[in-house]
Amino acid sequence: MSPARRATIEFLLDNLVWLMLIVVLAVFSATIPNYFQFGIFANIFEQSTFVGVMAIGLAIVIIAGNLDLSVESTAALSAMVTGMLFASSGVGMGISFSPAWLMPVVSLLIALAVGGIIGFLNGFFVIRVGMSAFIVTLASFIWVRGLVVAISGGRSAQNLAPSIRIIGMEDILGVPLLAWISVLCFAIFAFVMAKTTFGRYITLVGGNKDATFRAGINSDRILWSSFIVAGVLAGLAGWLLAIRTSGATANLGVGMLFNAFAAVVIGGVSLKGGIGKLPGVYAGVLLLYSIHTAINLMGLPAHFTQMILGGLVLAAVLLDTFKLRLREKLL
Amino acid sequence: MSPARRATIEFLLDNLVWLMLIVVLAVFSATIPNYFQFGIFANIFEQSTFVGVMAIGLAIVIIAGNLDLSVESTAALSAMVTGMLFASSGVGMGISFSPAWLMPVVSLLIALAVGGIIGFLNGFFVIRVGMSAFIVTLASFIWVRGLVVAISGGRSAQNLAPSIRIIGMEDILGVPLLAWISVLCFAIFAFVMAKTTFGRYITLVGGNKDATFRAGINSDRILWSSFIVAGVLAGLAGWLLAIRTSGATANLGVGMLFNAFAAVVIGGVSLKGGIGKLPGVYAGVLLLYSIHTAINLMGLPAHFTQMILGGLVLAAVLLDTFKLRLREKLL
Amino acid sequence: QDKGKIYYMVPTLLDEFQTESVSAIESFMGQVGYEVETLNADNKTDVQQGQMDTAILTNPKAIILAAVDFNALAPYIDKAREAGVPVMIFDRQITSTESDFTSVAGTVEIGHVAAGEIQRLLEEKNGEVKGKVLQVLGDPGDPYTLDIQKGFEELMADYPDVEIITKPAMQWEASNAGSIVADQLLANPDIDLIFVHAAHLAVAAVASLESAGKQPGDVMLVSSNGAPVGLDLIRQGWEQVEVEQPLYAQAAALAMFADKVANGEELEPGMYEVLGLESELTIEDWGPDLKIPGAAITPENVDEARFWGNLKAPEGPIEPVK
Amino acid sequence: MTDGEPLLKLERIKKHFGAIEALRGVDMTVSRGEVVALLGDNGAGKSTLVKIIAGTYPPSSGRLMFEGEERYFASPKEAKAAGIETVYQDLSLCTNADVVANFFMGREITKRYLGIPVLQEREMEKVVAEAMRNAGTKIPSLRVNVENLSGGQRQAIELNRFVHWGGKLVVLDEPFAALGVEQTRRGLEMIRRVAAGGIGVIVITHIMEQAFQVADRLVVIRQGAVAGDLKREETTPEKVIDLITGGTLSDAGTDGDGGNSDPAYQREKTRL
Amino acid sequence: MTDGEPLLKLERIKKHFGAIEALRGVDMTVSRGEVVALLGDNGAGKSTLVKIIAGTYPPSSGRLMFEGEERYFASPKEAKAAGIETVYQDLSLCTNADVVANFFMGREITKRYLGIPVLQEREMEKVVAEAMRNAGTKIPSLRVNVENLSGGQRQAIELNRFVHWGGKLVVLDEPFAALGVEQTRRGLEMIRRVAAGGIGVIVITHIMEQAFQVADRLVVIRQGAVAGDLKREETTPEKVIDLITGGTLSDAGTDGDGGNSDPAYQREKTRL
Ligand SMILES: Nc1ncnc2c1ncn2[C@@H]1O[C@H](COP(=O)(O)OP(=O)(O)OP(=O)(O)O)[C@@H](O)[C@H]1O
Ligand SMILES: Nc1ncnc2c1ncn2[C@@H]1O[C@H](COP(=O)(O)OP(=O)(O)OP(=O)(O)O)[C@@H](O)[C@H]1O
Ligand SMILES: O[C@@H]1[C@@H](O)[C@H](O)OC[C@H]1O
Ligand SMILES: [Mg+2]
Ligand SMILES: [Mg+2]
Repeated sequence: MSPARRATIEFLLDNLVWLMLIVVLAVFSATIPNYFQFGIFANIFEQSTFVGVMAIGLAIVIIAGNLDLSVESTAALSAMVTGMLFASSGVGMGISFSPAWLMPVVSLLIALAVGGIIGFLNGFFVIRVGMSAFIVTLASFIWVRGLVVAISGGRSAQNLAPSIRIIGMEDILGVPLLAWISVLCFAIFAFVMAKTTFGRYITLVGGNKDATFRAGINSDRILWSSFIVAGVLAGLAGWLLAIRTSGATANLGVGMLFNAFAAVVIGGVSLKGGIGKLPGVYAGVLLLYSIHTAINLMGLPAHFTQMILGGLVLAAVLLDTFKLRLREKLL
Repeated sequence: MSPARRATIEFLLDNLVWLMLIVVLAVFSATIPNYFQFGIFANIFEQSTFVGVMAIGLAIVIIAGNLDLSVESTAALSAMVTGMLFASSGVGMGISFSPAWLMPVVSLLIALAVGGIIGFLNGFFVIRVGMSAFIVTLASFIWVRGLVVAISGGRSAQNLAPSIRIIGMEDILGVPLLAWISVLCFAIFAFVMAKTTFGRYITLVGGNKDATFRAGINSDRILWSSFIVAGVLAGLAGWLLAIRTSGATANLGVGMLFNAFAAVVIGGVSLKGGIGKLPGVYAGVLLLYSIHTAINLMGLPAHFTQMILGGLVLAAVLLDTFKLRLREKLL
Repeated sequence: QDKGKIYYMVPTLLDEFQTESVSAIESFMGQVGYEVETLNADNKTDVQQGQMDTAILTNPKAIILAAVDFNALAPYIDKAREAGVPVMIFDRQITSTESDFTSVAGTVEIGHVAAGEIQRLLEEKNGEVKGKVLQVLGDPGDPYTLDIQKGFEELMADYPDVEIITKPAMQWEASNAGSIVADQLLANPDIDLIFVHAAHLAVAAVASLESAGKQPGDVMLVSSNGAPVGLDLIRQGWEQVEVEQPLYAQAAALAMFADKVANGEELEPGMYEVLGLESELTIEDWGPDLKIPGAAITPENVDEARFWGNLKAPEGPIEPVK
Repeated sequence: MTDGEPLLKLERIKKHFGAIEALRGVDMTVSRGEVVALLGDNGAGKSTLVKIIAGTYPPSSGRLMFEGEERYFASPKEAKAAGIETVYQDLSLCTNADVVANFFMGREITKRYLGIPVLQEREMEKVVAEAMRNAGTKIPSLRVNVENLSGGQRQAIELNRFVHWGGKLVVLDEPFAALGVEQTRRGLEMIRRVAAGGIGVIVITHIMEQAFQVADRLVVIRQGAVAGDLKREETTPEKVIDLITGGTLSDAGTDGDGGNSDPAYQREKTRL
Repeated sequence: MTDGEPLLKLERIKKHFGAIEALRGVDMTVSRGEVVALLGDNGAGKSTLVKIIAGTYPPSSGRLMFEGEERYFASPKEAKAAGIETVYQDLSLCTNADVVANFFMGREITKRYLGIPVLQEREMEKVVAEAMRNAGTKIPSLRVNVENLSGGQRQAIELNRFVHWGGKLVVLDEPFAALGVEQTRRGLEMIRRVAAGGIGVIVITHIMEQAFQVADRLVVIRQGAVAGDLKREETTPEKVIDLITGGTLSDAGTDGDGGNSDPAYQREKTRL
């Protein structure tokens, strides 16, 4: 096989999920009425934002060799805090101050801090106490959602302050600002993971923690940072969710965890740790929401939605799995 | 340190979770009104049955180095199938035949088969196709629950045939028959895991799959069996659930997964695979339901129960984590 | 006066109806002399089954059950009653076994009320009952939403010119509802009206409408359960109708009949006034059943205190039924 | 020490991993009762060849003849069934299990009760204790998990378990790398004993002394191909080293007609 | 080659794991520019001692003096900061990363842009290529993941990376176990070169030739305690082997007054 041909195949395999995305979009566009229009693509873009941002953090934790099942609840908490502070109806307290541009900034910082604290706690139990990340973050998944119920009394907040809400209304080139925010996040973190020592260490720690420890890398700090980053990004996702919902409900975000995991895996991140690239994850998220949107448009009986979604996701992951075999076969 | 003293400490540490169970029961009995009565203990016993049976299979899959997130949905499916076939109202079709004693037998076999099939499919995707167990069983968690909704139309089946239902009504020594069933399951599988080659291979495969493969052990068959066993036991749990509920509902068993995982981890099974013993898992289940029952009796404000439950579970797992440190310190 | 303890089995606290029901029941029962302890099942059937088991052992005066699932708790109702603990059914009707008292608005009936209102709204807009309606369910596995759907579609069946598109928001999650609305607005730009099965779903629906550049009223919105957020949306003009579940009356009825139920007295069929609502008690196969009419909340009456969404629980002491 | 038809015959075995050609057509034989030392530089392809013989992975092309028949081993299980025992370079132990469980991995002693195979721990422990004693390896307790053992202790378990299973061909990939002086001596002795029993042995090592002490024949692999196949008596360590490194001392050919080089020089060089 | 105060001084170092006493009071010194071979049977406690020096785990009791001061290294990071470089027996590579990433693990070459440290891949690759060339190790591509490398190739990465970081004391735990003949020769040379630069070296090996070729002093550990501490010139391989195995050739004492044993016999024995 010629080196050039090999290189082409390598490239295609490395970017298989993007290829899949294109194929899937083409198929849906051709077969589902109303699918092929700019607005739908903009919707997919926008709907991917929340899980997308969450998935970045999740992917980082997973590449570092752990797991974070709490991102969904963390996002919900951050959304609820944002809603309670800055929405004016329901349980919203309608805090407001001027200048108006400070409102989004302050609310964002609070949301990120909320996420960061949960991430910190997860990190504490996993790294300092030495518990398994699975069980720690599973517990967080439960108690953080419980906290949402506790602080909101199970009620919702709505009418987010317009100065914050505006972020959910604006668009650039016809694509909602919210969507651009996730693109930006992906760009930044893809760079961090690929080009900086932090990213390098995340990968190395995920490959062999002992080796990095012996090499004098503060592997605990790296792991801890990964949890905090995941928390902060979940906080951001929650803030964005609150903006989109113009408030928050006690069960906001329920079910997103599954989507985030699916996206991460479809995107080529290995749950064993040490392997994965963020651009693939973004493609995974987009693929997933292309499917969701297709289901929303397809006119299926409601009873079957869940089965079909589960099946399609499995199929998407399956394709990614075949990558390995293809590589063996083709190269 | 004298060898005798060391042996005692070893023994206590090895059985720390039983110790914890006793302490917790004593504390609750002393502090919570109504807790100290035979009926409560029988209840704890009975409530532990479903998650207990499920947890056996889960533990086996985990010891073998994988994960099965689908057990909860599998149990729900098996319960729904049992309900739809043998319950007489709702979506139940009320099939019945004589002699009456055949009914429980046949329904049980069907339930086990349903579980076995899901387990087989999980095994297929993980072992044959080579996908990650986490994502495969997460997808099953979704689509199997989706299947429950699809076949039932989201409705429930009630009035299970009395000849089956009887199993939920009988008791031996005042303890419900259901509870004895889980005790029996634990006894059988504890023996299998500790004393037979199958159990040995599960542990070895969970420790180093490559090594067992090289040693000529059919590691794939072992793994596949573990998934099937988990499925079958989830099927059994579902059958028991249907008996308890006298039918089935579309959301039956939701949330059991968390409890099963918590029990397995509290019971000392390592999520990294290769480590764990079933008796500990049973203690973990009992501990968990002692806590659940305590919370029900404690008179806490309802909004906070979920948080508190999450916290208590975390605390229980925490104690298990300290075992390692204690061991280092004491020995 | 201390007549003893009553358990309230609340199915979840993830929605506002349930949350408010806890305070209403605790307060009304307190007024008639009972102490209420609430157990949250967090939407888990087996958890609620365990709670029933435990509660029975403490020998309470009665158990108020709002079942996670309409039917899965039937064996436990039997068990409680065998143990001498009367069971009152709240909000989620159970017809598969006998209980001591039932206080519900009726889910199918909510669908009926919604259908009536939606027919009116469509007629007002299009001159006759025709158009496109997007119906957003809570979760395809939840009989509560399925019953509303059933009631709604039963009455809409008479109007073939109304096209109903039905989508499930999975697990009653608001942002899922938002996505459905966003996508459907593109696929079916001519949607006249959106009917969501809970007020908190309406919040996300409105946010999506807003993002799509709609003004209040461009697309009509109907929701059920009458939560505070729904009433707010009516005030803002986004929502036209909220189908009220008479939470306070449902809860008050429990208190009114508590003594009789606890003492095992016979209940008289007939009409009763519950917080000013004419309600009918009938004796059904599943025991005494009190149906309290739900109401349509519109911009005209939205501020009335009787709607629980205004969160003004009636002060006046509840009078036990003699 | 060898008889007519070879026990194992490899023909033009190739193996590539993507663009990397690990083996570029290897021919080689092993006879019954013969010890063949497989030598070669780091990355030459020795372990790859071992894994192909052991059934761990298939060759990209080429034939493998075992006992005169063409065979294809789809898994180590099949190779084992045919009588091939392998000790891998990267150890194959389950560190979460104890010494006994590792020693008997896949061939546990069991007794059937009601048809159920029940492990006979006591019997197994006896066997292991005996084997470790013979190997000269001290292990604090046979019930300790392997993760707590030293490198040499681990290697001793793997090296010694194969003896108990008999087999027809034994393949040892750097089995002494972590062993102590005495343990290595006993290991070499054991190889000769095994071969004397009619079993074919392939042993990989980087230490010339070991190779020359134990082998009947030396096969040198360089960059994925056989660079020399020599009888021990007909070659010298420095010639072999030249073959390994591709050095310019070109009189060390594949024909095996070793010259008479200066023993002192030889010793000097091979000590490294 | 040594000067006044030792670089590293261990005093009565003990380590137990539960009931197992791995080290029972070890005293030992290493001076600047001195190469000490640490010898001992499998399970003697060598690697345990290495890990204590490297900061991987703390001793149960005893003192560690480094450059004349009592030190306690809570982690390898601290030991490294103090100038101790370690190559472990069980390799410490991240097999999911490529050769360059592993070589530079923890000391990447970066350039700051806006304060953000950005990896300089090209520069790093050059350094690694050079180091591997010098070591005589061929690796198909430096961008290949380590999991695809042979045992010797892996060991070469670890052995050679330490040279680049300088340090004051280098601890090598069986660094040549998987290396080829030529690579081992170069490795031994490198050790001498490093020591000549004033760095102290501890090297563990089971091959007497290697020890005698490179070491100034030989320390033998038996069952967790020092059984002998001898100058190279004053002892012989067979004496050392006796010390290691606890054999009865009791004239090999800790005092270092080696006898004149028969060189032929010695050679015979040490070849194993
Ligand atoms: N973490 C541990 N837990 C329990 N025992 C241990 C542990 N680590 C080492 N040991 C025991 O301590 C003793 C010394 O082990 P160590 O690895 O230091 O030996 P070594 O001299 O390096 O041997 P080798 O030459 O085989 O590498 C051994 O008996 C080993 O079983
Ligand atoms: N799975 C793999 N993928 C890619 N390359 C591989 C793989 N396995 C081995 N190689 C390459 O094949 C070549 C031969 O490797 P092999 O392990 O057979 O060498 P070896 O002769 O055993 O060396 P050593 O003496 O160091 O153990 C090496 O260059 C190695 O990098
Ligand atoms: O308001 C509804 C309530 O009546 C029902 O019981 O649960 C779902 C809620 O939305
Ligand atoms: Mg090799
Ligand atoms: Mg060692």
